[in-house]
Amino acid sequence: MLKYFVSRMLMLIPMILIISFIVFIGLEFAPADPLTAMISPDQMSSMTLEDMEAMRESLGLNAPMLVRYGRWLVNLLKGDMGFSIVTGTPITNIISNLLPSTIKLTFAALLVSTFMGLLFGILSAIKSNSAIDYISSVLGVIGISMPEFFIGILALLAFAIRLRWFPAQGRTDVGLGAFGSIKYLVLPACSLGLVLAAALMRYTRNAMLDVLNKDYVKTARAKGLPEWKVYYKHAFRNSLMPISVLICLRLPMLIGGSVVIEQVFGYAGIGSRLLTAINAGDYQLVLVIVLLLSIVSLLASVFIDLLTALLDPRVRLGGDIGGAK
Amino acid sequence: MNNQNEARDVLLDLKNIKKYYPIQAGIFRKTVGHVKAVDDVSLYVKKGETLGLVGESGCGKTTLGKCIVRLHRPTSGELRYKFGNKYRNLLSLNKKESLDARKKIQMVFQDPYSSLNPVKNIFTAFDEPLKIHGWSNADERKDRIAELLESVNLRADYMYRYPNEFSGGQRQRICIARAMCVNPELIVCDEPVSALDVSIQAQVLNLMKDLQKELGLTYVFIAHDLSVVEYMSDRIAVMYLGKVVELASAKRLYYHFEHPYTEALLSAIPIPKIGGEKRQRIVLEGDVPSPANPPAGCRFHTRCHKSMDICKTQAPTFRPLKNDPDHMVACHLADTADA
Amino acid sequence: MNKQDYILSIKDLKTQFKVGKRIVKAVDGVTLDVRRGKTLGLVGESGCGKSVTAHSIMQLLPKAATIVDGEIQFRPKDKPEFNILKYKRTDKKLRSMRGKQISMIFQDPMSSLNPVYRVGDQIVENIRQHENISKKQAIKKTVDMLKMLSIPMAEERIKDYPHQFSGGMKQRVMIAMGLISDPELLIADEPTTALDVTIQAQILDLMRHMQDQLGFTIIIITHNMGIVADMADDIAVMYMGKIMEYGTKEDIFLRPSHPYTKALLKSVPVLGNGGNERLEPIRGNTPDPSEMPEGCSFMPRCDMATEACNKAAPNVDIGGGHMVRCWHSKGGAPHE
Amino acid sequence: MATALVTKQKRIKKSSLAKRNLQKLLNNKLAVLGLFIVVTMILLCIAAPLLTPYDPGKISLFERDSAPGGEHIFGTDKLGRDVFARILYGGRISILIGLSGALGGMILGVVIGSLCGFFGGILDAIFVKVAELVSIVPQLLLVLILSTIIGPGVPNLIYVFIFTGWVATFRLVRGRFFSLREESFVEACRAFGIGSLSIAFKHILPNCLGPVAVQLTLNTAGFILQEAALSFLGLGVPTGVPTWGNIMNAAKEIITITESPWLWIPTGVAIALFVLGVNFFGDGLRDVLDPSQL
Repeated sequence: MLKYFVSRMLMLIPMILIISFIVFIGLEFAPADPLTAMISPDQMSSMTLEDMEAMRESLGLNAPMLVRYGRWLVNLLKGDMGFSIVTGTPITNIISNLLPSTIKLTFAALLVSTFMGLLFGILSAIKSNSAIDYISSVLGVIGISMPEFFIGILALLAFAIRLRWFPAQGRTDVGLGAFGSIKYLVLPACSLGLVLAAALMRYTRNAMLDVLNKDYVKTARAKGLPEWKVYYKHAFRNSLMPISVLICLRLPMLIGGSVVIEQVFGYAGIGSRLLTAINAGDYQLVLVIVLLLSIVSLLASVFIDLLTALLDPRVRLGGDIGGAK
Repeated sequence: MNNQNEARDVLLDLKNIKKYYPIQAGIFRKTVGHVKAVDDVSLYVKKGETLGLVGESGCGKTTLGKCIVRLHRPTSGELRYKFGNKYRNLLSLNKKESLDARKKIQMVFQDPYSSLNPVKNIFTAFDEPLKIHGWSNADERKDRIAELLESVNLRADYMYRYPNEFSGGQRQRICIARAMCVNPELIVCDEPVSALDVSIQAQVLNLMKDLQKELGLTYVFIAHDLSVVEYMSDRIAVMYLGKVVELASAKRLYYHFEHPYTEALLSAIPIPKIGGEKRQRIVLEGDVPSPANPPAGCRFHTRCHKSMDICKTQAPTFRPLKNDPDHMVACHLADTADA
Repeated sequence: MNKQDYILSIKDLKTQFKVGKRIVKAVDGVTLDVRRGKTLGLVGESGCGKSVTAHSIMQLLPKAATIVDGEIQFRPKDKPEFNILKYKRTDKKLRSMRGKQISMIFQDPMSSLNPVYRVGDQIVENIRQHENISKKQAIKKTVDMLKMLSIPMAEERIKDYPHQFSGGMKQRVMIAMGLISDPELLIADEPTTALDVTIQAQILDLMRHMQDQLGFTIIIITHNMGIVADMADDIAVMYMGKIMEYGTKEDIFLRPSHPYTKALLKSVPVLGNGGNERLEPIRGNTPDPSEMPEGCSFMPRCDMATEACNKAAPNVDIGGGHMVRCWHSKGGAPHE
Repeated sequence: MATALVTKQKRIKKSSLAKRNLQKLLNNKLAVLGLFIVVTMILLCIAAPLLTPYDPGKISLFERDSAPGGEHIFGTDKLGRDVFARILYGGRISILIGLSGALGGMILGVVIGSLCGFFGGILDAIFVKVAELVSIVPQLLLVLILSTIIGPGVPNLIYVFIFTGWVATFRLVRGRFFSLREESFVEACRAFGIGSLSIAFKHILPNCLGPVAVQLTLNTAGFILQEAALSFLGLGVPTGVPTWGNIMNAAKEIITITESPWLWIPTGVAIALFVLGVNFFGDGLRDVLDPSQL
């Protein structure tokens, strides 16, 4: 298992490097002066054109691309992400303020969707071809067919504006306890999670039906186990593995969706900041956010992958999956 | 050797065929060992005979069969085949010769369900090989296909049907007809009836026997079921863990087996008869060892009921018996010519 | 014979499958008695309904299947007999019977064990489902059973996962699981089909050995006439959902009376005959089970078929419980 | 002989695989419903000039923000443009983007996937890594950077979708190839000496097309949703071009959400309905092509 873990982690490094390189190239093509992104605006205002040229030289901005990439990467690792060319604030500050909110949002959405997806997926598999199955199947297709933001707007209109159960806009951590901020989280997380929940439900149903046809489920019944134990202990546990593959696959979409949902609800996260940055042409900030969100999605996928590997002794104990023949 | 081949009318001569698969591990796919699927097998097949290859799963019989058809390339060894009256190594042919050799050696596969492309009708399945092998006239091809289908007792107009419209037995007959469409001399039959129901097996086996007689075909017949192999074959080679351990005529093998593995195999097969002489049952212990890590010495010694000390260290060579040079055994106990 | 001599009596069992809009009569009126302490071989080709019959006894059928008619009387020792089909498949009564009084092992040992649990735990689960004993005792019982089935290093191996076992070893584990609660009836559904011949011999030997020691009844389901000749005391030959012939091993092999049984015996090569005798195949194909012929289901392939065969054949006792379902066996001897 | 040939010809028609699958598809109620929705909506969009007299881009300041009813079925937007006309004309572009993005991605994925799946080796290893990379970066973000770099516009968005959308098809085709190339019918082809490319494209590939078609529907649905999301954010197609996403863009403000629901609800429903149709059809297709179902 340790070997698997280590090799999985080692594989992350080249991935992150390549993503960061692509992002760096994007930065190269961005129509903005890199200098403005590297110097604090206070310092900049007191500089002459000659000073700036000298600065450029001393900062190595005229160096070959690969060298600059290396330097940029080292700076990133040190936590120095440069400055926003529009607002002039250090990007590190922006990130550390906003990234946690977004992670909180996506995590909540993941929880919501996993819970709902698994629950209804399992129910409709167990009661296949019943009314529950039929209704949830139809709702599932409708769910994956709705644009996230449309669900979001509808939810906003219904629960925040008409019913006033939740705040309509904005979110702030200041002065709010844990429960205070949950209020702002419920609608965005549910809207974001709904699409994934629908996809997950459809998938869980199929995975469960698949497992329920397996011989070992028959063995479990032949032992005289009660049905709930057959479902819970023998079927569900095995269907988790394919389900987690789907979650890993869909996770990037969830993170991408958070950008849209934050916009709908005016939720102050990194996603809505990303949009402002794009509209303002704040390329340095845009690319750093993209890089970070990609890394978050990468890490989360690996985490889920490892978690399921733990469930499967064939992976956990190493050796080939085929096992002893 | 060549004279001997001529004398025996040998069609195909396998010399020291080895097929090793590398085992790769780690991120860099380093080769950490080899699965010795076929390990130094020498056999010959006479024209017009059926050579049976029998053994349990993983003994390398299918791999050997696929090496003969050149679906796998042996790691080392020679495959000498008689073209006209000249022997050529099948592994060193140029492109044109190779295509020509493909016409001579064909194969029938185990699973009739996966042997036919589900999205192509039978006509297409036959048409392309015919085209490649020089049947340029479309009408002639169609007549040929009709003729082939009729030769395996199927209606000619079945050629426009798709595989899923046929039962397993019919499919296997189609596969046999397909293998014959290029007029091969040698057909390697890899477990052709093991996927079929018992009542259908006999249809296919008899059909194969009839075709052999009619067309003078040579078969290499691979199966795990010794009774089927015995029914079909003139000579039988018993394989264990990549090696041939015994080779004898089908008639002789049942009563005059020499190798303890053959003995165990024979005694393990349930016979659908009651009464008669009581057979002595030998139940082998344990499982077949992994071909990636075969035991030293004689590969069978870990399960052999007659194992001796020498078996653990020294691998017996595959030699003819003293009193019957056509009967070959790889066992220290056998009374072989040079022992 | 006394009713108590039969551990199981199946009467006119009918099990159907729904495939799309079609109804497939997989088991179409099976009547069968199983002698206590003996081995019954249920033999037939694929799709003949032998497996469905076995699964009907345990009520372990897939959802698409329904038992539409019939009666399965089970007579456990020292307990009142009961009709299995009276209970729903999830009924507590049936659950306490499964794995305790009747056990079942399946065709493919590779997929019959749950890959994510330790082998030992899967057997312990069976014990603790039916007996109120501590985990420690259950483990000890498991180890003892595995030792009886000559699994080397049983104490260590119960901690292994199924993928660490070979096929033959897995089937031993399945047998251990089946026998751990000391059942009265063991149903083995093609227990050796997925295994090599030498391993098959081990497993069959083991089953015989355990039966001698523990005295349970076996129903062995197979397509291999050799295995029934080897294992069974009584044999039932099935074709297209019906039992064509039923009798003792001697009845079936020495005095086969149904054309299907006879044809089946002539169509398999027998070791030692050296290809001298030409096999006599049964002509045609097994018909599609959803398009069963009217009358005798074997008629389209039968050499003896006459006008009479257009009507369903009667089940005739031709002497000493040797039952034959054929128009031509009336009065004991088939007339040409 | 002539009559025999005629009967043979008949058989070709009778047992053609495609025809039988079509028959099965037509028996699947949801698939037919899906197809009906999709075809109807496409026809409506194509026939837009016949259905509405209004020009989707024509600004009419006298009729700003008027509620549905009267001359404008779905009302007008803030610039007085007819919403119904905008939905119809917008559908043309949204569907075009979704379909052509998915088709392009499919072709790219099929070609790369079959080459990798059949030949394996280094080529395969490289593309697997590339695919992993493309799929791990949130697709929306990828589209975001790419459209930031190459700029907005309908063709650019299609390119971006092709570039990001080939991965699923690639994986699918590659996986099918890996399992199919071990099948006996492929070995039989090799035993006859049939060339590799012919085996790959003539024998194996046709067996992958079913799942590929299902994937095509999934991708079409996905891209239409993505276009809508991007344009909703104001980053997809330039705001002047009517697309479903651009129409929804107005609903970013709470005042629009509450006061002018006709601006966004019909459009949202149109998107959902079309995607639903595509998904129903795709589900039906999957059932029909599922070999486990007789």
